[in-house]
Amino acid sequence: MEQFFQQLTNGLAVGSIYALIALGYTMVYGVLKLINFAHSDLFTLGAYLGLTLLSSLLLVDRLGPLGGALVLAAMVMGLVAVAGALLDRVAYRPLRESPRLSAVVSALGASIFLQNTIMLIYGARYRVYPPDILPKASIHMLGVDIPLVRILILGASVIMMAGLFVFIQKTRIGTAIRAAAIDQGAARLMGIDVNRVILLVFMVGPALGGAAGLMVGLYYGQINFTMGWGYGLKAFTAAILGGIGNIPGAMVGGILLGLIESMSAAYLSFAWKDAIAFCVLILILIVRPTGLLGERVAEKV
Amino acid sequence: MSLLSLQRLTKNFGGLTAVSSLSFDVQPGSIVGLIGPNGAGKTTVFNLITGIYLPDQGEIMFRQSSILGMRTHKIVSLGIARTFQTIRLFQNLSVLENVLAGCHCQMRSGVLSSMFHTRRQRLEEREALTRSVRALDFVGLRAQAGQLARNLSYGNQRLLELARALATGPQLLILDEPAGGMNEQETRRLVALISKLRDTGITVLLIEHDMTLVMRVCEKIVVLEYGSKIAEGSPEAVKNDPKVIEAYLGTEKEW
Amino acid sequence: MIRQLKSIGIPAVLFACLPLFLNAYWIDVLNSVGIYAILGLSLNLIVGHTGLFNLGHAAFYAVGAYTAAILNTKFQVPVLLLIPVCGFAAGLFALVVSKPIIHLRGDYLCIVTIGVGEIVRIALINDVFGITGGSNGIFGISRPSLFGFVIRTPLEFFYLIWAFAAITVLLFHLLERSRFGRALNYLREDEVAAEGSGINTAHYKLASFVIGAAWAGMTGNLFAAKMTIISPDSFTFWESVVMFAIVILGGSGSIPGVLVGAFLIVGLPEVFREFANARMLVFGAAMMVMMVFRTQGLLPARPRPYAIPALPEGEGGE
Amino acid sequence: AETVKIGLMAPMTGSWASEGAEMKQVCDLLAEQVNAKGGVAGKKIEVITEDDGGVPQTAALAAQRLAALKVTVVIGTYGSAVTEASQNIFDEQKIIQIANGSTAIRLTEKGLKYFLRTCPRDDEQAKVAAQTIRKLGVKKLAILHDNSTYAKGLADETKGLLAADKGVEIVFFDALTPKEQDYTTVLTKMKSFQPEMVFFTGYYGEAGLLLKQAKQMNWKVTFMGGDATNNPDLVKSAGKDASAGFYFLSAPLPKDLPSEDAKAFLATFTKKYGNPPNSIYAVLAGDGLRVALEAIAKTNSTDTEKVADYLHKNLKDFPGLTGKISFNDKGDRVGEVYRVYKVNEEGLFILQP
Amino acid sequence: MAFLELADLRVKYGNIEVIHGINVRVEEGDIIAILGANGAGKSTTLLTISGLVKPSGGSISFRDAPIHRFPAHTIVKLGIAQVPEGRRVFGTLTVRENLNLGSFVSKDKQAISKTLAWIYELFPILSERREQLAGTLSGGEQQMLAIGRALMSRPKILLLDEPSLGLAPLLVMTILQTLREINRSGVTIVLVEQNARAALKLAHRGYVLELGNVVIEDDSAALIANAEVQAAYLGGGIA
Ligand SMILES: Nc1ncnc2c1ncn2[C@@H]1O[C@H](COP(=O)(O)OP(=O)(O)OP(=O)(O)O)[C@@H](O)[C@H]1O
Ligand SMILES: Nc1ncnc2c1ncn2[C@@H]1O[C@H](COP(=O)(O)OP(=O)(O)OP(=O)(O)O)[C@@H](O)[C@H]1O
Ligand SMILES: [Mg+2]
Ligand SMILES: [Mg+2]
Repeated sequence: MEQFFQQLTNGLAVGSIYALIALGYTMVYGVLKLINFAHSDLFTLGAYLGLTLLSSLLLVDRLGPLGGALVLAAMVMGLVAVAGALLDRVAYRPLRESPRLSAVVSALGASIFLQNTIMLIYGARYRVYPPDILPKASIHMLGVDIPLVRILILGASVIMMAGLFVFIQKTRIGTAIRAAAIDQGAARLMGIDVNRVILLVFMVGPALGGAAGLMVGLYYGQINFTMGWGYGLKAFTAAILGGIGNIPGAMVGGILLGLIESMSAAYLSFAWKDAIAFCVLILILIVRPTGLLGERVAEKV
Repeated sequence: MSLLSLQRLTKNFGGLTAVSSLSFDVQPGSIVGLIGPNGAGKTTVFNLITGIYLPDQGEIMFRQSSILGMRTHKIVSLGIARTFQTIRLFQNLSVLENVLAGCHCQMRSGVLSSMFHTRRQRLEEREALTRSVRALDFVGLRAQAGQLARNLSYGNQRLLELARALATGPQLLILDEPAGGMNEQETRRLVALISKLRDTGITVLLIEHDMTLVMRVCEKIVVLEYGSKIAEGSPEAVKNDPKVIEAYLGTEKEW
Repeated sequence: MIRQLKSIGIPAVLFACLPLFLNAYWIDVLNSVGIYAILGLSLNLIVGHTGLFNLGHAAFYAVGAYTAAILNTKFQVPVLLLIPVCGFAAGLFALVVSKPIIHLRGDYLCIVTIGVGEIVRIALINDVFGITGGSNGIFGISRPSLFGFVIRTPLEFFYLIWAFAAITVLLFHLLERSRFGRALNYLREDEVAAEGSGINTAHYKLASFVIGAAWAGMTGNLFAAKMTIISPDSFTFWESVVMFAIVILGGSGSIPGVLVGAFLIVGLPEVFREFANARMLVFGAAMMVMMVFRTQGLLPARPRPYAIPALPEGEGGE
Repeated sequence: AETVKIGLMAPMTGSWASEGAEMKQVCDLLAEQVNAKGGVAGKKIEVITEDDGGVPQTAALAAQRLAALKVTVVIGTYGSAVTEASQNIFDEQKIIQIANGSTAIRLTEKGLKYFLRTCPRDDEQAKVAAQTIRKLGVKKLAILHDNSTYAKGLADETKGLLAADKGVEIVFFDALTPKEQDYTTVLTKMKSFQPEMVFFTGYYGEAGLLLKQAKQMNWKVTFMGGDATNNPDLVKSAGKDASAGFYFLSAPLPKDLPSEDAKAFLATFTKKYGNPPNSIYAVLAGDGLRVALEAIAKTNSTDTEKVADYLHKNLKDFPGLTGKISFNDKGDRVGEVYRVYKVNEEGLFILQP
Repeated sequence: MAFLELADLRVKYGNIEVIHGINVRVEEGDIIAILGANGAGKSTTLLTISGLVKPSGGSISFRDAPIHRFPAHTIVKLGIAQVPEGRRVFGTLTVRENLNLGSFVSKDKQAISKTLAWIYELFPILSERREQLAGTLSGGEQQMLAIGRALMSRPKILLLDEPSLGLAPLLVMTILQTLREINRSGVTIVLVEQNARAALKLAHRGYVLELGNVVIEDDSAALIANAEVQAAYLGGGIA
């Protein structure tokens, strides 16, 4: 039983990171119907920028752990948002009117480019965050120790998800974003500046990815230029599992995927855990073809 | 013997009853109009006939046998072809290829004969081409055969949909607002086309809000409101039915 | 007909003479290009023609390669004889896995194909059924032989691989210009309208998946024969991505496009070798730039030509 | 002037790019030193690096490319599957290949005349691993690999050696997915089996995370790693307190070699690149280059047949950077190479007696 | 001083010119009807005014200021709204969200809710279905939504591309009457209609487009009387 709870918290921890990255995927997908493969590398970029800023600005020494982390997060998110906007300008905007899959290939190219840029700048070796930035405290519950950091990460994911949800569903700009997602021409006729809307999306999505990268760096301490691919694939899976384009879906998908992984690793086989996770995904999609909280289908003939 | 017979057909969407216990028959060789206010359930009826939706209740008989639950393509190959209210062409393919799609269900060649272009395959292909060009000719789009469908104007796209439906070699043609987006002259041409179709033995069931057209070509009219039939009969009778006037036609007021 | 012969035949003959002027390395690069070209063509059927977003094509490639490797090493069946068997195995596998999922739309299908690819790779690594050799893979696959002539040098493989590629091009070209090929395009464009025109969309989706997979399986055979060892490393998600990029970059639905795509995607990293460890960076940038400047792909599909028959007078019209 | 062409096939891009980069640094430096002394057999040497991307297909192309450049010897490469994709190409062209990181047993079981390696085989290492496990008195052992050819091979071999042994029970045997970051799941699972030691046969990156996360979980268990965990970065990522007490197997570190050569080389390397080599495999690549040059010098020829013969038969106890080097008929390095190291409180690697 | 003026407007799709230099003048408070056969370029003209299609030559000015280089969203802000051909409602948004988007450019909350109430009054079915996804509405319902959505911006000029398309006869009359009312309240209207008779009855002036050229331009009364127009566009007459 103790093992079960322990694995539950393990799954939640991984899942909340998947969820955070998945939010960025879903956000961009929702508007452009584009799987932004470079998202995973923006995530990596976030981790590396965090490391650079941390060691060069001595934020923690100056502002204490919590203040330092918050300022750091803001800076990383800002920088990654700019990178996202640049990426959109260079790699995606010229492809707005062209077939959807062309943009996917451009995204793949961007991903390769970014990943190798990071490698050339920071080197191919693992890089390590300075130790002991985050508090070590933990809470004892149901017979297991839950590090405070894990709760913080989960909390941060939930807060970002909720914020994003309200932003997209309830605000004027959010509705405009969704309209642009459906029919850009018609959205223009409503007076929506579609390019600005997309730019916004390409700042918010990557910023979330950057934040996730920073969290991974702070929490796990070890980062590598290829780490985005694995996380990215998982997060993309999570986004689909929840129903791509759907913000709570990304959250649910992420957490669920984390849990599936940890449970199948614990009770079946570790080596097969990813395969099992994919099998579950496929089964779910067979039953619910548009994911758990799938998009509202409104195709009428 | 009716060609198509709907029996107590019902379709709900969530809490909304779009079609409610609807029955009517279509006689072979006739032109039947289905009219009614917006949202009355007309398009839904078409979707039920062509198997896009499954009715919650009722029966659909085509040539005396049930087509309930069949997949759309099967129904098409049995002889029911349709056009769509919101145009659904293969936008990035040529006009000719759009019509060739209609010929598909009358062709037989499979993967292997397609891969090796057997003699029979080539013969069949030539036949299909001829038939397609004929259909294009019929609607007057032959000159545009090589253009991309998406570059046609709205009215011509409607005609192309008609040609594609014709190419399937239907016995029953169901048209959802075929005159939408056409001006009066074009509508008149369409009326002529539809009459000519009937003369070649094709039965037509159509939805239309252009009363000129409906009154001119239809032999029988079925009127729907809120999913139920409120009137059925000859154009004359329907036109003067107070229920229909109240629900749909309105008292004709001069402008 | 004569013009066609000229426009295809002459370049083909020139290409066939090309290896006589190249060293083994460049010939081997061409061999790689050839294998990816066939893979690209097979994926093109699924992605380009049918519009199914498949990012797990490597799975079928792997099934073919492993079928060849296992039957060859365990039962000493000559590799080339196994080509149809590999195609059959991969096709069957595709049929079984895609049947329940083929109705999924767009990106949902995409993730499922990625998933299938990953499941296959993980199964191979974990030595499923004890026959795949785990992460070591399978080694000692015998060299292929044709009529007693053993194929071993890159030059000999060049002719084997490109002959197969040529057959593929021809057959797929014919397939494209047929009822079958058109049906795939219809359902790519609009599934509801295709179904409404009397096309059995489910059937054609499956058929295109199965044929594409079978072809990838046969290519897997060639790959196994060429490498003589295979391991799960050769069938990663990255491989699927490469095949996908070949199709889209070259020109979705266009055979010449896919060929050009294969040359670029496989060839460019080789050309960029002088950039040393920046070569993938340059490659990624090149991929973006090409896509941005040729958004439809380098050689987009051209409309099929039709000889419009003359109708007898008085027919049609008003 | 004519040069002796030496190929270096290494992963310069992809997941193992850091290994490749260091292999290149080592070989370039050695070549520089040798050329400064006038080269070998009267000729300057030239090291040509080709990227294998850590992928078999790319490796096959890299091999063709090196072969086309008519190199005499190829050093490399890292992964076993990658090496395997190139073996036949070199062998058919009579080019000597000296692998530095490919430890899979079967590579030398094919009877290829021109293939040698400076790294020991998995079974060598497994022997030492089993010995150490017994010596430390471990009763319940967990073995964890990462499903790579190398790690799986080492794990399987060790398991096989211990299977006959009644004293050691293997309570857990599974693989983790490399390049992930959260291994608490697998740690939690292993912990439930209560092993006394975890033998992790994968690479240092994952090992560092395992140590760190075990510590976070308050799980006090002894960890031991294979030679792929021999990398100072391990201590960096796990932290000093988490890595203290970690055992690993490795060829002797340069600092522990009596050879002056090694010490001197190490010093020059550190001066030139700012840090000592992290990876033992990079140093093994250097040894590959050094034995090759030795054989060319001694036979005074670049005839690969002669050179290969010399390496197999006449090269005895050559003072390598990683210890004495001789090869057997198969091309495997003979002699016990492996040592046991333990990480101390300061994060230093201490040779165990 | 025209309110909206197209001067020598030319439009190309790719290399093909489909509008060959047309001149159209719209005065404030006018109702202008544009007639023409299929493919004449009516929709293209409206799209060009709205900025969704860029002209290849000529100019468009609104209150004497050129606007043809402005992006589409700016043109909406100036007060030019359009009911596009084919409705183009946002299918996966609800009816209410669609209407809200119509007032995207306006900030005055009170005015917005007043307009919304008015539209619900105009099309009661929309009020009934306010939470339904627009994509599942019937064709006619979608058309009402498209009109309602355009009205939500309280435009100065309303461009309508076949607003009666797919509407039941009863509703066509209602809508045309509504348009007249809207016009009386000060909105200028440019109407593309296939139902030429009704359109001309409503309009003050009309243009007839053929193959991208304006061939006739006159008061509507004169157009109705015009033999050519009668033959081509008014032939049948409403039964
Ligand atoms: N998939 C669906 N989900 C929910 N409601 C639907 C769906 N399809 C149709 N409806 C509703 O059912 C009713 C009937 O729709 P239908 O399209 O059949 O109307 P119609 O008679 O064709 O109208 P029109 O003349 O305007 O095209 C409408 O109120 C519509 O909103
Ligand atoms: N996107 C496009 N690309 C190329 N050609 C186009 C495009 N849209 C329209 N056309 C062509 O431009 C011409 C004018 O089209 P437009 O849609 O403006 O006509 P219309 O007068 O609105 O016709 P309808 O009454 O049928 O709607 C037509 O010949 C049409 O084929
Ligand atoms: Mg309808
Ligand atoms: Mg139009």
